[in-house]
Parts: sequence; C-alpha cells; structure tokens
Amino acid sequence: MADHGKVMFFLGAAVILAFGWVVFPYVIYKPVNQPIQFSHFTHTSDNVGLKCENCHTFDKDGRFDGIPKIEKCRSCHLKPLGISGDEEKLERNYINPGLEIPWVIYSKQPQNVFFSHATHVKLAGIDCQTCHFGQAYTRSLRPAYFSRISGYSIDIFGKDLLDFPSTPSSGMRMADCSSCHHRQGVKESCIDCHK
Amino acid sequence: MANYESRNFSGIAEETNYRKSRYGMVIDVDRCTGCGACVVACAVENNVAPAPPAATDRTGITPIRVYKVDNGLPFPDIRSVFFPITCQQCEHHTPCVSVCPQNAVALDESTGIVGQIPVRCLGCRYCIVACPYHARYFNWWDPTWPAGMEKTLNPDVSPRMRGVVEKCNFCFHRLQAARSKAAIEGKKDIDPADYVPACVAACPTQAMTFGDLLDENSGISRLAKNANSFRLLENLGTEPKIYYRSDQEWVKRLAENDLTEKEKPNG
Amino acid sequence: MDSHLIARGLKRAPFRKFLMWVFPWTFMLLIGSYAIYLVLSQGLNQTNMDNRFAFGLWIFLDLSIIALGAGAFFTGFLLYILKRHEFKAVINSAVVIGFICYSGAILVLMVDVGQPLRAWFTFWHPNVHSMLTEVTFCITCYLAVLAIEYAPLILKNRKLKEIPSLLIFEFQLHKLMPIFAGVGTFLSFFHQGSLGGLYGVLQGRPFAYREGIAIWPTTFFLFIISAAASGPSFIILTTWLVSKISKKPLVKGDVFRLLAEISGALLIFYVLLKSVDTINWIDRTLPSYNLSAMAYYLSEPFGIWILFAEIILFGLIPALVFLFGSKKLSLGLLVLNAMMVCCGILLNRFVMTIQTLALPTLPFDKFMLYTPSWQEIATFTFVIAYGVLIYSFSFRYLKLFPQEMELSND
Amino acid sequence: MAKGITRRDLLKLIGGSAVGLMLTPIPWKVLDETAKWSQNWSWTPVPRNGKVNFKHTTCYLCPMSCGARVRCVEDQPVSLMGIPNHPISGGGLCAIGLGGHLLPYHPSRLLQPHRVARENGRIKIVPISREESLSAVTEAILSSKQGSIAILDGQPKRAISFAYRKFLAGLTNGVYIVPPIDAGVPAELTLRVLGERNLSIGFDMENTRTILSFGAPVLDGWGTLGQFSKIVRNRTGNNKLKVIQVESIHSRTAQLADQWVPVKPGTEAAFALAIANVLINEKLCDAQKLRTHSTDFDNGSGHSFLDLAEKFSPASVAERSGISEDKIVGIARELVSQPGADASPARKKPSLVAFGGATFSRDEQIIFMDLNILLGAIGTKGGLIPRTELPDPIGGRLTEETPLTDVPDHSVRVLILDGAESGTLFPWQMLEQKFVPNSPVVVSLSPYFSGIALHADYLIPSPSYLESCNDSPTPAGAPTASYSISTPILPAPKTVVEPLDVIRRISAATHSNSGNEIQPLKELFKNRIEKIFKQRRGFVFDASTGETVKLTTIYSSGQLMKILSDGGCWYDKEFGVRSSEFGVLYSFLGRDNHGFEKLLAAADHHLGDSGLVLLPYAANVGQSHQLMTKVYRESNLREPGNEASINPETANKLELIDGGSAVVKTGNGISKVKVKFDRGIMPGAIQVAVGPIVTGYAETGEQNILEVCKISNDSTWRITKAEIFPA
Repeated sequence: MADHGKVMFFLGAAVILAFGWVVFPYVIYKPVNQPIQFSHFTHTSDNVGLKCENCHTFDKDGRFDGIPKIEKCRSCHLKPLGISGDEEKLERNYINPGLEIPWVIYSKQPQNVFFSHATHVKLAGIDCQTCHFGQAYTRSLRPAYFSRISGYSIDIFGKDLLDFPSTPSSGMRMADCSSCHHRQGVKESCIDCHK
Repeated sequence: MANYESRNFSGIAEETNYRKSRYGMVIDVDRCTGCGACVVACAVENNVAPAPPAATDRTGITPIRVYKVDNGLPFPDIRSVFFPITCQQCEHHTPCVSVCPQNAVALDESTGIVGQIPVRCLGCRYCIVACPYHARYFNWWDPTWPAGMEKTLNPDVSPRMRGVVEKCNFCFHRLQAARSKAAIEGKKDIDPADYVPACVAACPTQAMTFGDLLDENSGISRLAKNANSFRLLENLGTEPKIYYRSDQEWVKRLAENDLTEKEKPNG
Repeated sequence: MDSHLIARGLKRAPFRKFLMWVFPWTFMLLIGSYAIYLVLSQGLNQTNMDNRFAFGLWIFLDLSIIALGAGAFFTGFLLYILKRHEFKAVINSAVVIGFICYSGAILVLMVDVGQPLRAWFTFWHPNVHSMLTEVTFCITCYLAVLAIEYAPLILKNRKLKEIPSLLIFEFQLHKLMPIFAGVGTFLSFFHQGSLGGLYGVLQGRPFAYREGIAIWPTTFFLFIISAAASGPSFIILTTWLVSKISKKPLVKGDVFRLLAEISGALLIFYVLLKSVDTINWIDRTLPSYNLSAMAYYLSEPFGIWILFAEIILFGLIPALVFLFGSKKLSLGLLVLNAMMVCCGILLNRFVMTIQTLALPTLPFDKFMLYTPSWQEIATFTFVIAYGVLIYSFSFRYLKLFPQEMELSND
Repeated sequence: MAKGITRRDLLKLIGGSAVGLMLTPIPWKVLDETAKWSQNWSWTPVPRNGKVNFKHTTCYLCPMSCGARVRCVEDQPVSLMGIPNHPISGGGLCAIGLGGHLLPYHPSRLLQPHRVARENGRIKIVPISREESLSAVTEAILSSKQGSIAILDGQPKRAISFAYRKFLAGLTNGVYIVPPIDAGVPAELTLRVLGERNLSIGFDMENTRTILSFGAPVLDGWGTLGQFSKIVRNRTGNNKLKVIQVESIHSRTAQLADQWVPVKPGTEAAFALAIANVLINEKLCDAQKLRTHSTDFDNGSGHSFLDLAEKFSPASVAERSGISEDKIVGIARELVSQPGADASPARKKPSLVAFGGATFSRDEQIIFMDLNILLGAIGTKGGLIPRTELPDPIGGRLTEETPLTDVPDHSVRVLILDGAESGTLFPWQMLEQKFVPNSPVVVSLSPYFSGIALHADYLIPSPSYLESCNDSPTPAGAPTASYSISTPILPAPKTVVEPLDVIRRISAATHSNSGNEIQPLKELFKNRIEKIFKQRRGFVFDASTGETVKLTTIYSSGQLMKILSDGGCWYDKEFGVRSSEFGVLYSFLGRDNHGFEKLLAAADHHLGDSGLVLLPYAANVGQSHQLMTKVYRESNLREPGNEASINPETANKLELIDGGSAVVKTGNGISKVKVKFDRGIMPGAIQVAVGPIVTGYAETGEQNILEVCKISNDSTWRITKAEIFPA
C-alpha cells in the first residue's frame, strides 16, 4: 500500500521533471524567421571582402547605425549580382519599392539598456567578433527566439534557462557585460548601461 | 567560451576608466524669472508623460521643480525668489542610496551623479521618504500620451513604467552621447560643451551654470566658491552638489535651515 | 455539524452561531480584496499617498501589527529558552497571533510596493546597508518559522491526527520547537530593530534621525524593547477578549499577572531609554544640525503634547501600574492597562511613520498632511478581518489554550 | 495493489509533482520572466530610434518670433531648443516654445473642418467635409447684405495678413481687425505721437538707464525673449539698467526689479503725473521745449499738460497712492540722474516709461506717453524708438488695419478668426458686442478648438505649428525691424486647410477676384525678401553657422531666402527716423493734445478705498498660452486661469480658505474661482490670473476670468470693483 503511494509520488516527480527540463525550454521561446536569407559570409569572404564597418557605420556624433538601411543595399544591388533567390526577393520586395527590410535583430537589447558601440569599438578597440561571435561568417540566418513572457531574445538571455551561475559569453546579459568589465578593470555604475 | 578568453583589447584607450569628475550646478536665484522653461525642457527631454487629470502638484512628475519662496514678511515688505529644485546629487552618504533595499540607485563613482534605475526599482518609496529635498518622484500612473504624441519621445531615455521612482540624473544620456562623440573622434575626455543638461541649456536667462566641480578652471568651480553661493540643508552633511547663489541676505539665510526662525520663509 | 473537527472535551458554539460570527468579517474581507484588486490592477494612484507622503496608513499598519505580534517571539523566548513553563498556557495563541500579524504585514507590503513582481529582487540583489533589506529578510524568514510553529497546532487537529505519518511529523516538529523558537527570537530581535532603524537612519529627516550605536541607530534598540514590552500586553488583551467573546475561562489569572509583570518591567526599561534618547536627540543631535526640537512641535495637531503622551501617559504610567499593581489590581484594570501599553506603542509607531513625513525639511517647506483613501482603509480592514477569521477558525478547531479544559471543568 | 487509484494516491501524485516542480527551471524561470515582463510592459510606449538630425525654424506661437532648433529622429521632431546667438531670441525659448513639437498631437487639435452645434449651452462639434465648410462660409458671406465681413488677425504684418487685407479690399464690406494693444503702445497712440509715417514704436531697453514700468512685465515677457533675458542676465553688473516696477502686486517683474513701488490700484496715472510734476517744478526736463510747445493753447480749454501736472503734487498723490512723497520725488530725480555729474550727451542714457497696455485705459496710456516725452525718451537711443515697417509683399489696394476697439458695435456679420496666437489677451465679450444682432457667423481657422475658437460656428483648421509655413515680422516692442520665416518640419494632414486657400475659395465664390490674384505664401515671402534685399541695410543671421553678416555681403535675394528659410533672421540696427525730428513731440503735451479734461478724469478716477478691487493679470505668452498645459500641477509656477490670489488677512476677513472655492462678483457677472493665499497681493485686492483653466492635458479650458472684468470701450480689460465670497 505504502510503496504504491511511493510509486505515485515518484511518478509525479518524474513527469514534472521531464516536462520542466525537456519540453518547457521549447514552449517558452517563440521562433521568428527573418524576412529574407542573408549571408554575411558571401559579403565578407575574399571575393567581396567587405569589412563590418563598411555596412555597420557610425554617425559623426558617435551613434551606431546598426543594421544598414535599404539605401545601403541598393548602392550595390541595383541590378542582380548573383543568382540566389533571396537576392531576387531583395530586389523585388524591398529595393524596387524602396521599403526597409523588417530585420529581426538577434541581439536586440530591451529599451532600458544603453550600449555605446563607439566607446567599445573605437575607444577600447574591441573586435566586433568578440561579442558578435561568428556573426560575420554566417551563411544563412537562423530564426531568432524570443521569450513568450518577457519578449527577450535568447541571444541576450543566454540559452541556459537558469542564468545562475552566470556563465559569461553564453549571451549578452548584464552578467556578461559586467564580468568583462571587471576583467578589464572598468569601474561601472548602474546608469552606465541603464537608461 | 573560446572567443571569450581570446578577447583582444588593442584599444587606443590605455586607461580603461574615465577621468574622475564631480558634476554640479550653480543656480543664480536672482536671475530666475520662473518662466518654467527648465521644467518643460526637462519633461520633454526625459519623456515625462503629461499629468493625468487626477494628478495634483504632489503626484505629478517634475524632475526639476520651481518653488516660489518668500521672506515671510507681510505686504509690502514681502520679497520672493524662485527656487528651481532638482536632485541635489548628494555626495556624502547619499540618503536615497543608503536606504534602497535592492541597489536601484547608486552614486556613480566617476561622475558623482546619483543614478536611479527604474527597472530595478520595486517602488517601495523608501528613498522618497529619505530624500530631504523631495526631489524624487513616484510614477503613480501608467505613463500615457495623447494619441500620436508618443512619436515625439526621446529615444535616448526610456519611459518609466507605473510603480517606480524616478529623479533627475543630470541628463546622463547626454554625457553618454558626448562620450560616444569623443570616442568617434578618438578622444577619451569629452568636450564640456557637449554635455549640458536640458534644463541648463533651456534657461533663457542663464541662471543655471553646469560643469565639473573638480575642474579648477571651469566657471562653476569658481562660482561655487563665491561668498554668495550656498547649498540647501548644508548642515545635514550630505554634501549636495547643487549650489544656489543670491545677493539678497534673506535668501542666503535659507542655507542655515533653522525652522524656529521668526521670519519663516514660505514655499 | 462540524463537531467531528472540534477537539475532544472542548465546548464550542453551535455551527450556525459560528457562521453568524464569521459572516461580517468575511464581508469585510471581500470589500478589502476588491480594494486590493483595484490597487494591484490600477496602480497606487488608488491611494492618497503622494510624492511628499510616500508612506501612509499601510506602513503604519505594518509597523504596528509587527510590534504587537512580538508577543509570539517573546513568549516563545520565555517558554523555550528561559524555560518559563507558565507560558505554555498562551504560547499557542501567541503563535497564531504572531502568524496573523506577520503574514498580514507581508500581504500589505506586497500591495504597498509599486512593482510586486520585482519584489524578490531584494533577495537577489540586496543592498546590505539598507534597513529595509534587513527587515525583508528577517520578516520572511520569521514568517516561515511561525508557519512551522503553527503547523503542529494544525496537525494536532482531531481529524488530521488520524493520519499516522502526520502525527509522527508533528512529534518530530515538536521536539525541534526550542530551536525554532531560538531562531525566531533572533530573527525577531533583528527585524523589530530594523523597523526602528528604518526611520532612525534617515539623516535627511532630522525629526526621525537618531545617532547610532555600532551600525544601528538608537531607534533600533528602542523598537526591540518596546515591541517586547507590548507583546505580552497584547496577549493579555487578546486572550481576555477571546474569553469574553467565547464566554469561557481560557487561562488562569496568575498567567495574566505574570505577563503583566514582565510587560511592566520591560516597559519601564523602555521608557527610561526612550527618555535618555529623546534628551540626547534634543541636546546633541539636533543642535549639530543647527535645528531646535521645538520647531517640530510648533505645527498643530502635532504639538508637544504628543511627546508627553508617548512617554508619560502611555509609557511611564502603565509601566508603573503593571510593576506595582500586577499582583493586587483586578484583572479588568490590568486589561485596561494592557490596552494603554498597546496604545503607547501604536502612538510611537504613528509618530515615527506619519509625523516624520508631515514635518517639513526644506526651510521653505510647508507642513503636510494626508488622508487615506477608502482603498487604503479597506485594505487595512482586510488585514483585521483576515486576522479575526484565522484566529476564529484556529480557536474553534485547534487547541489554543491547554488550560481551557480544566478551567471549564471546575 | 488490487484496488485502483485512491484519493490518497492522487494526493501523493500531486505531492510528488510539487516537489519535482521545485527541481525544474519552471518556477524560477517564470519568476524571472514575469519580472522582466514588468520591466517591458507592452502598454508603456517605446520611443522610435533612428538617425538624429537637426533642422531650424522660427517659432510663431506668439509674436516674439524666437529661433528654434529642432532635433529630429529621422523626420520626427523630438525636441526644440533655442538657436545660440539668435539676434531676436538670444538663444532662448520659452516654456510653450519648448513644448511646441507636442502641439500637432494636442488633444484639442482639429484634423478636419467641423460645424459647432450648440444646444442648451452644450457645445458639440460635428465633422464636415472641407467643401461643406467652405461653402457654408461663402453662403454666410453672400447672404450678408448688411453688416461687414471681418477677419481678426492675431499677428498683423505677416505675409498672410497682407493677403487678408487684399482679399477684404476686394469686398464691399470687408474689415481687417487687429488686436487692440501693441506691446503697451496702442497703435493709434503711436500714430498720434509719430504722425502719419509708416512707423511703429519699439523699446530700446538695452541702452536704457532706468525703466519706470507701470505693471509691464519688462523682466519676464516684454518685447523679445532675447531683450528681457539679456537684461535679467546682466542684473549683476555695475553699469546695469535699473528697473522700477510700479504695480499693486508682487509680480514676477516686481520680484526681479531693483525697486518695487506698490501703488494702490488705479492710482498709477496720478503717480505718473506726480513724477511729471516733480520733473517740471525741479526743472529736470527740457523746460525750453516745454514752454515753446505746450504753453500756448488755442483749443479754448485753457488747460495744458503743465497745469494738469500741477494738479498732482507729490504730497497730494502720496496719500491716494500710498507711496510717500519723498519716495515719489526720489524716483523722479532717479529717472533723470546720470552716472557722473559731467555726463556728456554722448554717454547720456535716457530713462523710459513702459506700461502693461492691457490694464490701462487709453487716457492713462497717453499720460504715460506724456511722461516719456517729458523724459526725452522718445526717438532717442535707449528710449522709445520708431522702427521702419517691413515692406508690403503684395502691393495693390489693401484694407486699413482697424484696432478691435475701433470697430463699431453691432456691425460685424461674418467674423473669420485667424489661427495665430495674439500676444495680448482680450475677452470674448469685446468681440461679441461687435456682432450684428441676428445670426452672425464666426469662423475659426485655428488648428485647435480652444480659446476664442470655442465661440466659432465653423472650424476650418489650418496646419499647426511645425506643419505650416509662416513668416515672423518685427516682434512688438522690439527696438528694430526684423524678419524671419517659419519653415514646416512635418507634413500637414491632407484634411486641414491653408488659410490662403480659404480666402481664395471665398473670393472665387463671391466673384471678388481680389483673392485669386494673391500669389502663394512662398511667393509673398520671396517678394518681401527681395524688397528687404534691395534696401541694402541691416544684418543677416545664419542659423546653420550661427554667424551674423552684413546684408550687403549677401550676393542674391535667393541666397537670403535660403538662409531665412533655414531658421535664419534678417534684422535692422538703425532707427526709422533721426531723433532730431522729435522736438515737435513736445507739442503733443500742448497744442496737439486735446481734452486734458479726459486725462484729468483718468488720473483722478480711483476706485475708492471701500470694497475689493479685481486685478486681472496675464503673464507672458509662455505663461498664459491656451495649450500650455505641460507644466500644469506638476509645478507651482503657474497661476491657472481660474485661480484668485488674495492676501491672507483680507481673505480671513472674508472667511475664505486657502485652496477653497469662491465666487467673484463684478458688475459684469460672476465667476467661480479657486482661492489662493498670497501675501504678495495688496490687501483689499483680488488678483485673477488670465490663462487656461486647469484641467488635464486633455482639455484646455476657456479663459473666462476676463469676462467678469470691466470692459471699457477704449481698452481691453480693466481693474474693477469686485466682491468675493466662499462658494
């Protein structure tokens, strides 16, 4: 009788554990596909040989422009340069009508976060790849994952569900920023990164 | 993981930190006409939502607020001045910082600016109770703008949600912008002209002077030492970094906050 | 009807009568919960608090009930640590009251903060210098302790006893009680103190500010002692009320007298310290700020009388009455005096919370007042109703007063 | 095992899963996520980010025409600020100007024409099509056989103003109405002082030694922002300008002034004459000129300014005004004294008299002007100087400007209210009494349904600030002529109507083709700028560089146009006429000035010591703007329109409570007010702030307080006797 109860007890535990560790991570994130497939690799590899700063530019007042506007694409893609379907899509849907591409940004920080690319890239001379690891050589764009509750991108948050203990560089969380700051001996205060 | 270890910092900045500064303000109350430009400029710059109809002068949000203060004498001996009151950026055991249970407010070591982080705040309002200058404001309502007006919000400042405390932070985002500008030009130190809070920039009579108190040859450090400059509640020992100046004796007497004084000034 | 739940040998009112008693309180509870719903959904604009009066009725409520709830830890301390077995008679009731007060306080706090969903940040990113952090940690922990102390009472319920495993669990718990009592006492000492510290550290509010001993302002210690002093009095008061309402003798008179004696002893000690502290505040603290105490008692209604009432009328007098009268005086008078003690504590907490905020700090400030909105009051009554209901059910179905049976037999 | 699942088993199952749950990420993750959710509530707006750029324009929300630097994210203005070293605004911007970019989204903004329905006192606005609205207006005009067609222009002398005048000239019964007061100098008063020249008067305050101000806000809203801010800025200097404020309340300017003279309400004119009396008797004025011009009288009255002034000895005025005799004498001497006894004429700085136009009757204003003449302040550097007017961009026959006060009663049939914010406030009653008795039609071209527009029958909204192009002529009171243009930053909604199109459409329908000849505004600006360019005088400020150059260095009017349309500004530095021509002015104190009896009456009139006096008080536009609700409540700077300030001792006598509500009663009616105790108000006086009534941001109230003020036919609103009791 009693062990029958025990069985039930552990059954319940097992079921919930399985759900929590296996199913839950998939339930909580919502995948969002990119409007068109873009290959960083094609643009950065030797035959085109673009550098990051060729497209991801700065204003003279130090603002980072982020993902380039369609103008930038047009400047090269006025007429097809390749044969990929996505390039054709680019021409048809965006360049010709002159619409902006509704990119989904993987590393989209929430509104309350301030980050200056200028100080990190120009002043500290940090290589883009240091934080956007491997981005420059991706051949296609995987879907972005956003939390269904908070709307945070998984690339910010880190993939591990419990961000404790915080493992650096698994994402772009506060912990990741500050652990690097500490390593570099950067004195930081809350308002340095929160607006 | 791998790339994390292999981070290379071949930056032009040999020193990782910014030069220590202590930003402060000197407000000449003899020059304040009470026009309200600073209040509006601040509200616009910092995305302060318009007060809902139910709001009172004690539930609205005015990171800078102008008090009319008089010498307490009857007509016609009455004399009055306007006192723009904003966060006084206390340097020494800052009342609000010491009481916050979850570090939602901190004194920035490098600039001396007291920064409030609304997203960390749980809205217990202990800091409001602790602040002797009433320079902290609670978001009693959800911030709402008339239809379409949200288009005019300043992208450099994030609107606060209901239920958190906010305050003046000397338009810190303007310092950030100035730093980015300097960085692009390969400089570390900002050009002082690039960093002026919205209220100071807006004052038509230039009653407010802003700058680095540590910088010996800045106008403000000279003004702050002026004999006619004083600070409010100076003897509470919190070392505020906002100075007021006036040539009028009765105004200067406000520095020594003896409440039993016969001529009790009125707000 | 529910007789199978009522402990053997205890006589309780018929179920219908009980229902009639419960009904109005439930009604209050419902109104309160609506008010709470409003505040949580609409935000704190539902209250009359504002940027000048950022703390209001609710904080006063928290401080008060936690002070009165101190009976729990202090009786526990006397019983389990000092082995004063006379207090077995009231310990259960004290625990229930403590549980009610603390859970009530935390409930109100959750309504009071603007962002309840982020309240747990205090545990994750604590500011160790903040008295409020200390309070939050201690109160939550102590509530857990109280829950554990409360558990055996429930498990002793006639119906639950039938489950053997629970009975064993209860027995084990009971053996651990002294440890919990010890932990509880320790925690209580801290948060009662921290609650005082909450205001004592406010350098920006010279009226509340007190210089410190070690890292704690004097109010830290004053709050501990005053709470300890009022706890027993509140137990006297409640026990007496319950026996009046239930028309049953619950504890022997000597227990009352003993409680009274202890309360008195602590109170006189408190009054002494409070006076010394006040004088120090007037002669040293304020002058160092170039302020004079009188300034704070100029603005009505908070005249100098409030200081007198706090220290003499509701402090010294009841203390003396207890000290010299606990043996001779009639029970009624003792209860009345206990009430005085409780009023004294409430007044002290009121001065700390409300008067501190009402008084100006800037030289050109005005004296401010605020009147709570109905939502605030309804939430207040919610807690009271909640307390009464918990207690009523505990009293009906659990064995709160061991002496009740023998007393009702003879 | 035989029997199946019991209730206890189920409990065990639940218990087990409960324990298990704690060991999964679920509770902790959800806790964390909900916290983050609370930091990013979907209903808290997120500002749009984008490329930041700056544009320049000129603010036309009041006639002060300040330069505005517009910070845009992509194409959306997100904030406004002054343009550093702008010649007119001096780099400043007022409270309303700083919030100007919010106005296109103001809740009382109209995005399409409306018809206003009034049934039993309730106002309801019904959206109608552009065509309906315009035809309705033309209907009204065509049907108006008797009665005139009038346009009220809040800011005269703009290009559009000339368009209006041209259009009205085409009609048989067109009247062009301008606000009664021009920065303290009534238009026709200027005429009488300066003769029939195309000139207006400006205050050269920067070069003044002492300003004797009768209730004029010379330190917080007078002339131009640049002008008065500069004076305040230089308050702490040795050779600074001195301000003596004569006012019954401790106003902002009184607070900042070097000397505050709290006269009894209504005795200002007498006080001025007492000063004149001292100047004359102590020979402190040009006795020679005075004798030659103002002693021979052929107007039979046998009176002169001299014996007018004679009647007001300091002694006699002292007790009626409450200012001691020697104080009066002191001030008089102060006005003419010079730094250093041997002040050479070159270094000689005059003193001038300014007066808050709105609250004084015309006769009182003449007395003040007389004092200016006596002080030799007119036509001299540092005094009241005549300015050249800007060229007419349109040519041809134009309707004359008629000050509102000169419009005959019961004459207006159709009134078109131009949207421009007037620098001066006047009560609706003033307009109302001008209408023909039977069914007049009022059309508002204002982009907002607020202020006097609330009285309109048809609302044909024009584009709002930052959406429409406009030009800013010389600000009232500015010392010299200036011109700048306001270029649109935002596209105007398709559904709003340009005022020019309105008059075009009407003139087409009424076959008075005058309207159709009018070129588009841009062309009018061009004409004007060409004419200015041809004059080859003055200076040009370039907003993009922040530099000022001589106009002569500009090579083409096209270049000038370009600079001006980018927030630039042209301004003159020379006076309209040489001061030598102003000797004749003294005759104004004698021969040319008839009816000293009237002046005598004006100066003699006082409201007696019994009873209360109602003092309407309007601060500068930034303070009393219809749409200026941003700082309401959030700051105790601003007196909301329905607030009555009163001295505590008076209030206590009347059993009024601070913050309580009360009713003000005058001969003209009653008004409900909120009582505010203020020791800066003279005992026995009630100060009512003129401005929008405090409501939320959503509604702006109508300034009804003026309605209860005495409306005399020669001025806008006047101090008047009043009662107040608790409501």
